[in-house]
Amino acid sequence: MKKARSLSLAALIGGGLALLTVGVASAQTPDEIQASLDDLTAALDTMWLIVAATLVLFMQAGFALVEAGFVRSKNVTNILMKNVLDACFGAMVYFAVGFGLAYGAAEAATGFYGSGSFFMSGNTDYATFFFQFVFAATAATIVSGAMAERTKFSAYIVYTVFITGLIYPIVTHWIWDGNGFLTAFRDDPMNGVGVVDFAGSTVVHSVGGWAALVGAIMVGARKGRFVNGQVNAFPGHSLPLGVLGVFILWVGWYGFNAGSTLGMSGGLAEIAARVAVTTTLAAGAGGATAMLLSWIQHGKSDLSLTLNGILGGLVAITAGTATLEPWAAIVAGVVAGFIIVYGVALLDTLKIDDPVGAVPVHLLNGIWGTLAVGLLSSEALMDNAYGVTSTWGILLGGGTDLFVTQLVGIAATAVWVVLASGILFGIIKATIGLRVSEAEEDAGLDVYEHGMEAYPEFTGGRDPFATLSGTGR
Amino acid sequence: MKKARSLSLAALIGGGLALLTVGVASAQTPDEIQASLDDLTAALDTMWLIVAATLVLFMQAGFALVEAGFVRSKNVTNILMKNVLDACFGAMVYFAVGFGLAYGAAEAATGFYGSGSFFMSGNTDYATFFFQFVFAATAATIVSGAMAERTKFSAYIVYTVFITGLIYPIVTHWIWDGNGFLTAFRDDPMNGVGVVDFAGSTVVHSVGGWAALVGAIMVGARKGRFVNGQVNAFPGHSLPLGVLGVFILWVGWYGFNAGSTLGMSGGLAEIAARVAVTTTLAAGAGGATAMLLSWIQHGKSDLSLTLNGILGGLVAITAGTATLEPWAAIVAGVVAGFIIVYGVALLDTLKIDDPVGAVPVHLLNGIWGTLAVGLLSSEALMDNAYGVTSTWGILLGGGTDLFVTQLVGIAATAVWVVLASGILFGIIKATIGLRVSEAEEDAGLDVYEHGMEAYPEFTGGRDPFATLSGTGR
Amino acid sequence: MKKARSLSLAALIGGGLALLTVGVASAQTPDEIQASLDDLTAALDTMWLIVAATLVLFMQAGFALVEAGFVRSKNVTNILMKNVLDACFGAMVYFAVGFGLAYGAAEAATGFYGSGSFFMSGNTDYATFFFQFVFAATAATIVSGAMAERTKFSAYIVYTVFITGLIYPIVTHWIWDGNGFLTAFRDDPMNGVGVVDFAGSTVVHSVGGWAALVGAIMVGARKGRFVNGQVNAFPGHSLPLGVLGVFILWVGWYGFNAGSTLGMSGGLAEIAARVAVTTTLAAGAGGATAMLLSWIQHGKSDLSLTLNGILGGLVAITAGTATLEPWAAIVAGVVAGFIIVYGVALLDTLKIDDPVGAVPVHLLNGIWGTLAVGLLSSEALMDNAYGVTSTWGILLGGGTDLFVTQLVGIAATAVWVVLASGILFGIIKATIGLRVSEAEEDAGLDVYEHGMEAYPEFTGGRDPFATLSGTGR
Amino acid sequence: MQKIEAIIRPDKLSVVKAALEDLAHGGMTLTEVRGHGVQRGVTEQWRGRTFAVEYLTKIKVEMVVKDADVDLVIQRIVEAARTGEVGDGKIFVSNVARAIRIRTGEQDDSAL
Amino acid sequence: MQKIEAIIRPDKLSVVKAALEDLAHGGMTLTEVRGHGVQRGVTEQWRGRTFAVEYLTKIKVEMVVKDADVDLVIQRIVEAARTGEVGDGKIFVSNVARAIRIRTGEQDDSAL
Amino acid sequence: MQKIEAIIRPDKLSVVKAALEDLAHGGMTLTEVRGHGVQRGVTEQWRGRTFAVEYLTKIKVEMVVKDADVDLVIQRIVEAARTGEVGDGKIFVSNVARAIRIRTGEQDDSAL
Ligand SMILES: Nc1ncnc2c1ncn2[C@@H]1O[C@H](COP(=O)(O)OP(=O)(O)O)[C@@H](O)[C@H]1O
Ligand SMILES: Nc1ncnc2c1ncn2[C@@H]1O[C@H](COP(=O)(O)OP(=O)(O)O)[C@@H](O)[C@H]1O
Ligand SMILES: Nc1ncnc2c1ncn2[C@@H]1O[C@H](COP(=O)(O)OP(=O)(O)O)[C@@H](O)[C@H]1O
Repeated sequence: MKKARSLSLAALIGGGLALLTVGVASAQTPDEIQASLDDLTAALDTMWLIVAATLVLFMQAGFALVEAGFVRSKNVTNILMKNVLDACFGAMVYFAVGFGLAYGAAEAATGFYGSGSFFMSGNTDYATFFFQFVFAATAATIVSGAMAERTKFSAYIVYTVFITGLIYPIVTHWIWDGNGFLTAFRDDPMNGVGVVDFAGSTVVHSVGGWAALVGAIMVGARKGRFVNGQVNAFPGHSLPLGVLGVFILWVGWYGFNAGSTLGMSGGLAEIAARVAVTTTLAAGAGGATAMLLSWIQHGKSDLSLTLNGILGGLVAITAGTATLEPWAAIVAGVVAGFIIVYGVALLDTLKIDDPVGAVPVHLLNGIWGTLAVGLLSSEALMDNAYGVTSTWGILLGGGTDLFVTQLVGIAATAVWVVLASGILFGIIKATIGLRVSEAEEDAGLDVYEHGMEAYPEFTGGRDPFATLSGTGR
Repeated sequence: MKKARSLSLAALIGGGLALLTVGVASAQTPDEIQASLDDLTAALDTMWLIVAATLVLFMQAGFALVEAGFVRSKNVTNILMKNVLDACFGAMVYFAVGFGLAYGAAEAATGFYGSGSFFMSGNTDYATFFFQFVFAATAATIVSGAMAERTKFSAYIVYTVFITGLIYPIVTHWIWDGNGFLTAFRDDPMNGVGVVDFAGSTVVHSVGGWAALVGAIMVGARKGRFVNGQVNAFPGHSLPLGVLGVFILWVGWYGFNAGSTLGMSGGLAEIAARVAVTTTLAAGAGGATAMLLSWIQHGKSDLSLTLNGILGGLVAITAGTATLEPWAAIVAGVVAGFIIVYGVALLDTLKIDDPVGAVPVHLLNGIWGTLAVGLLSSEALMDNAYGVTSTWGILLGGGTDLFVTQLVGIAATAVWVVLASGILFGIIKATIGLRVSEAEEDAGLDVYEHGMEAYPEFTGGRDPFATLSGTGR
Repeated sequence: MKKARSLSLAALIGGGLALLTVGVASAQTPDEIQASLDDLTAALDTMWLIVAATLVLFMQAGFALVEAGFVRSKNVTNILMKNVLDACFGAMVYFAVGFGLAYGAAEAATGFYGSGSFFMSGNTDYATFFFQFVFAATAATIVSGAMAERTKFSAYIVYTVFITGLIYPIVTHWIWDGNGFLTAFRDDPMNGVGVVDFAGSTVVHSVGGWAALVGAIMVGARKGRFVNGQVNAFPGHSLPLGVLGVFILWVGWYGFNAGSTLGMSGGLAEIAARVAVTTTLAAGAGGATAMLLSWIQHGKSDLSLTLNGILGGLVAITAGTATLEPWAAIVAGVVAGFIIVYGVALLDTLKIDDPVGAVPVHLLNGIWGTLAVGLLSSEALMDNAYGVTSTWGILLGGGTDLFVTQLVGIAATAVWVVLASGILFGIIKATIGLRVSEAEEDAGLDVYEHGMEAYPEFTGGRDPFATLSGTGR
Repeated sequence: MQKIEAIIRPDKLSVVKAALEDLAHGGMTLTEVRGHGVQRGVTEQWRGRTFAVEYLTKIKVEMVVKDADVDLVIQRIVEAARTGEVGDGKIFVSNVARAIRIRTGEQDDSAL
Repeated sequence: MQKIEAIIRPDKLSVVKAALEDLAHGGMTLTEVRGHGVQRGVTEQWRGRTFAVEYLTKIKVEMVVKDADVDLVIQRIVEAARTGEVGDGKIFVSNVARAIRIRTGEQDDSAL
Repeated sequence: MQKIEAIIRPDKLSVVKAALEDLAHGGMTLTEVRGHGVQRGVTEQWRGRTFAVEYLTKIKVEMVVKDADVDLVIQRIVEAARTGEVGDGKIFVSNVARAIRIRTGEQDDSAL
């Protein structure tokens, strides 16, 4: 069999004329047919996981661009570096401990944390690991945006390792692992339903969002942002980067949401298609709403809020993407647009400085999206996606069980992440320090932390000084 | 069954060790086998639609970047906003009415417009909706480029809603819906063949292109572009954005063209693979030809024309991608390159100002691509893709039936889109106005329409004035 | 049957309500079931090839951005043009001759070069052609980076045609074609194993890397780079472009590596999933290592080296991605990080000027990756992926057969590419010339070769001179 | 010799240049500057918060001309650059002691 | 009239501007420049090789003021822009022969 | 004190700087400018249409030096910046009334 496979590989590569079907032996007996069917099913589902995970990984580029576009040019190298390393360190750390804490099924595992599968030992389900890792990388990447332009690089490295390796995996275990105490996938889920968070409004976005909020508060506002009761705007240096980033995130979100079916066979394809549609509608509604609101408020439509609105809509639909009807997805997106516009203003009022809007996008809409499941999930779709017929959206007459369970999920996550990240940032602050010096903040983190400007030429567009700037030592 | 599915979901997510095949029951009876086969087939085809549609949605980023790169920096926020909103509003509008006008199959439907499926009511084919929506978004997005740098933002919102919701869906119905009066998919297609437009040279690109032409004429040229019989060039502000945009479009085009098989099973995979190859060859030929022509003409190779050439080649192969042999795809691409170089010059002569080349790329090559089907389709491939054996490319001896039908398709589309968009732009002009004031055009639309510069820092690369520009009110 | 297919097409497109399964007839006899299974298998594998190839084509954008970001702004149009044309000319040339030389299976074919399938004549395996073409485009694109900022545009066109059409296909034939004298897919592979290069550390990256090295040496260093024993740094003009490029390459690499299973059925899905994981881990390890090393060396973490480190890790895992365990992938990546940091410095010492680091990334890590297979491949995975049980990684006790074979593969490739590209660049130098004039190098290639600046506005961000720069002739 | 420094609106540059074309002036040097005068800035916004951009982009045109040409050049610039709205800019004239053409070493008036 | 040219640190611009706000000065013109003085540059790196950036970004503030205002303006700028570290910058004062307001044609002191 | 303003080719900056290194000059300020003189621009193209870029990038080097140093500095700049082709640029010299070092408050020659 293995020889056959390698031969088929050879045939496929070597003979341009070879038909692609040679891999399948002439199966005729019922058992052989069944084996073929099983193989095709596994192949199809695995392919979907790989394709979806690749799309989600692409979101790293989206986050990098949005964050880079929304900060000032003197801090661009720094924010890019952080986004690049979220992926690099994330891969190591999640492989070593994160995945095991989330999904390890060894004896030691409880409803509160997983155990086993550290370093993938004894586990060969690589497709699942790959898919779960890209989600972990997403959660970690949310924090850097909220703490941009003033956080020490060494502090960043420490916190990103702990978020990917510890804080995020624990919540994943609770809500997505079959043993988790809050999961919908237990035999005896809480309130007969468990927390319904299809692709991670809470598990991914709120986790990142809570850590972002705690971090933004603990590191303090950027110098000059709140002065004498006045709020100063620090416009991002490049809108094209921001727009491209948002489009990449939107595209990647199909991997994030639709990919969370984890397969295509057994009717999952139908769910995946519906998920793609609700995702699209919520994104569009969020962007359109934020745009219109900004237009009404200031007489001019605000692209930066529109971009935040799209992301807000996407986060808001993430939990309920499989259980909300399309019309409900639009409702979720419209509310998300409002949350963005007023949430951004609220943070200013509270003097919390979040340069890229990570808190309104990921935390506030992560909470809203999780609640929206409890409010708007349809009876038929709760049955279709979760096999639950006892409760559905409160506003559609499905009773309070689902809604209350969602609240518990939100609260449990809040307590854990706020505590854990509060301690984490507190220790960092007390030891290596969380914030750069004033001089460094003035000059920009790029030169002090990395000795490297994002656009080293004089004008960004042409460099008469280039011959000079390169005088070697 | 639903319980089983949800359990399989739980197993997949929860147990890192669970095999991916658990979703399929041990089917042994012939009926069970058949059910498994049907499920796998549906899953495979749906997956292809979702993946392809995601690639096409990514083209929105491509359009945004090409258009942004090809305009002056003072109008970049504006053009980005338009591209972002094409997707946002497009999703709402196409969901509400567009899809129903295109594919609604209710009694009220005729060969001229569809009816039913508004708001997806009574229709659960979400994969098809998702795929069709991304095409609609593409058609709408073409117009903003041709009218860039001087069109009012409010006017834009109105026209984009009507193009996505009305003008485009009607043509889709004619040519792609099984009931359309021009379609190849009727039982009794026109001339025994119907209009052959595999992925939309006419349906998508010409529709966008005609509206772009009408819009560009009605809004008038940018100030200073045609002065005293002299044509002034307004170079785009960023070639890297333009190049990235073109690459993204090229990549997305595999979703656009190959995805238009709408499935992979039943031999469609073979067609999809050939489509990918003809798409590649036409793109390459278009780019290479435009580059060489520009080099011959001016002694220097022109990257902006090369980029237009690639897009022209892609548009030109879109109709015939499944029925042209690879060599014919190269011919289509070479001609597209000529059309770009001379088409761009022609518009200048006619004093029609199209900042990004939308008319040569989408309209002229959309027409050429549709005609190329009538000229160059091979006998074998017309049979293979459409089951038509009575007519094929005129130059290959396939008679005039196909060619004449293509002409009818082009003409019908021209009449409808020119009339409808002429009326639309006329009403806008007479009411809210189509064009910004001269002062606004001078200063750039970004500041006046959005109060937001794309690169707010002084040099685009470093901002010594940053502390000032953020003085809040 | 063809009619049926076209009808199914019509049904799919036309009827929004049509189920996606209609394409499959009600197969009940064993033969019909077998036919359905074969069709599904072919469809699944073809789909994987198309999706993977599309991801690899996207890498063209990644290369374009990395190279553009790493050069000075005065040469950006030129480097973008080259990357665009690699894809355009590459498609033509590989279609005409390259594919035939690589995989042509006509009588005239030997172990040293293929023959037949020129212009795809007599070959309808379009999926394979598409997949192989995108690899060819990758190999060609590596060279332009190493020779950036001083190479004549006409010289570039000549060499890129020969690399895609001749130099690269020959090595592909040797190692990947079933007839190649070094291939693992022969019946009697060298040392019972043949060269194990799963996705092309040698076939693609070393080939591009050797040509890049020869080209960089023959064209000479950029003016001012090495002066009086001093090495001057020429910082790239835009790190955001570089970072985005690297993320795009990373994403595309899943097509490159996982796609090299060439299918999903018959157990290949399992390999593809593992490949995705080893690819991720090596990329992360390469980036993290290069970052830490640069931090240790200069006290500041260097983003440009981190980016090179990620790419180095990806190249290093390319050969062994299917036969290295995850831990070994991390080892490969860590070593790759060291190779990048010290390789970049080594080139400076040798006064070889490689603006983007193509030689350390593609050549040195291509060699390392190929050797890593011989050192670290596990017994089980050599069997699983290649059906070879006689030899595996030397460090794991698998004997010397594999390692020696890898050395032979590296050496044969080195000899051929260095000779062939040496002659090629020599002839170009003697005829049309390889290098631009000093005046052109000073002013930048953009204005002299293309008459087009990448950022024509004064500041890159706002253009007070725009009204002037457009005075037509 | 006198140096004439005119700070004008960016979109008036082409008009000013055309107005000076027929004069036998030797050259000019342009700089992008940001100015602040009677004219106040525009209001922009960022994520829902408006702010004033207090410095507006202007072009500084510098020309060193013979004493005899000063009045004519000033007159031409004023005519070409005027719109009558605030923000039209200013012209400053100062004395230049020496001028040297690097290429030839020519000095003073003949260097212009 | 005198032209005051102050070369200052970019991050001192807002302070300098605030310090001059209450003076009845007519306007100012800003240019981004790169400077080199006692202060030496920073060290940057690119792909493992460090290099000195010898010119640092500074802002040149130009104000043409009445002779009577010169001392006060200079004093205010010096106070506002000083940190005491190298790189604080310099102020140069030179004579301006004429000033014209383009919008109105007003001349000299009344044009400022 | 005199202000020496040299408008030179961008690629001559490093040579000019090297030529002045050993002089005890206190500093210099650089500005990117666009110039227009005897030298005409280059031809560029955009989507098939050629156009003249009439202003070329130049660097303006400003140095305020003691009266005694003026001739030497000029001579060094001329030698370093000359290629003999049109476009080499010009040097203008004008009088400076006062100089102040912000950091210390030193005045005039000792402030340079
Ligand atoms: N006293 C001054 N010193 C230096 N520059 C000035 C001065 N007054 C005005 N300017 C420059 O001239 C520009 C136009 O000034 P403004 O007062 O707006 O013109 P107007 O008087 O025509 O309305 C300002 O933006 C500034 O750059
Ligand atoms: N003689 C000079 N001519 C022109 N510009 C000068 C001169 N001396 C200093 N500068 C400018 O002033 C800036 C600050 O000078 P520096 O000597 O670093 O200040 P400080 O004396 O306060 O340390 C320099 O960067 C340069 O732009
Ligand atoms: N009269 C002038 N006033 C101000 N700047 C000038 C003047 N003449 C020349 N320049 C500047 O000097 C630069 C070089 O002038 P150009 O006449 O081309 O030099 P050359 O005489 O060496 O050929 C111009 O680009 C312009 O910036």
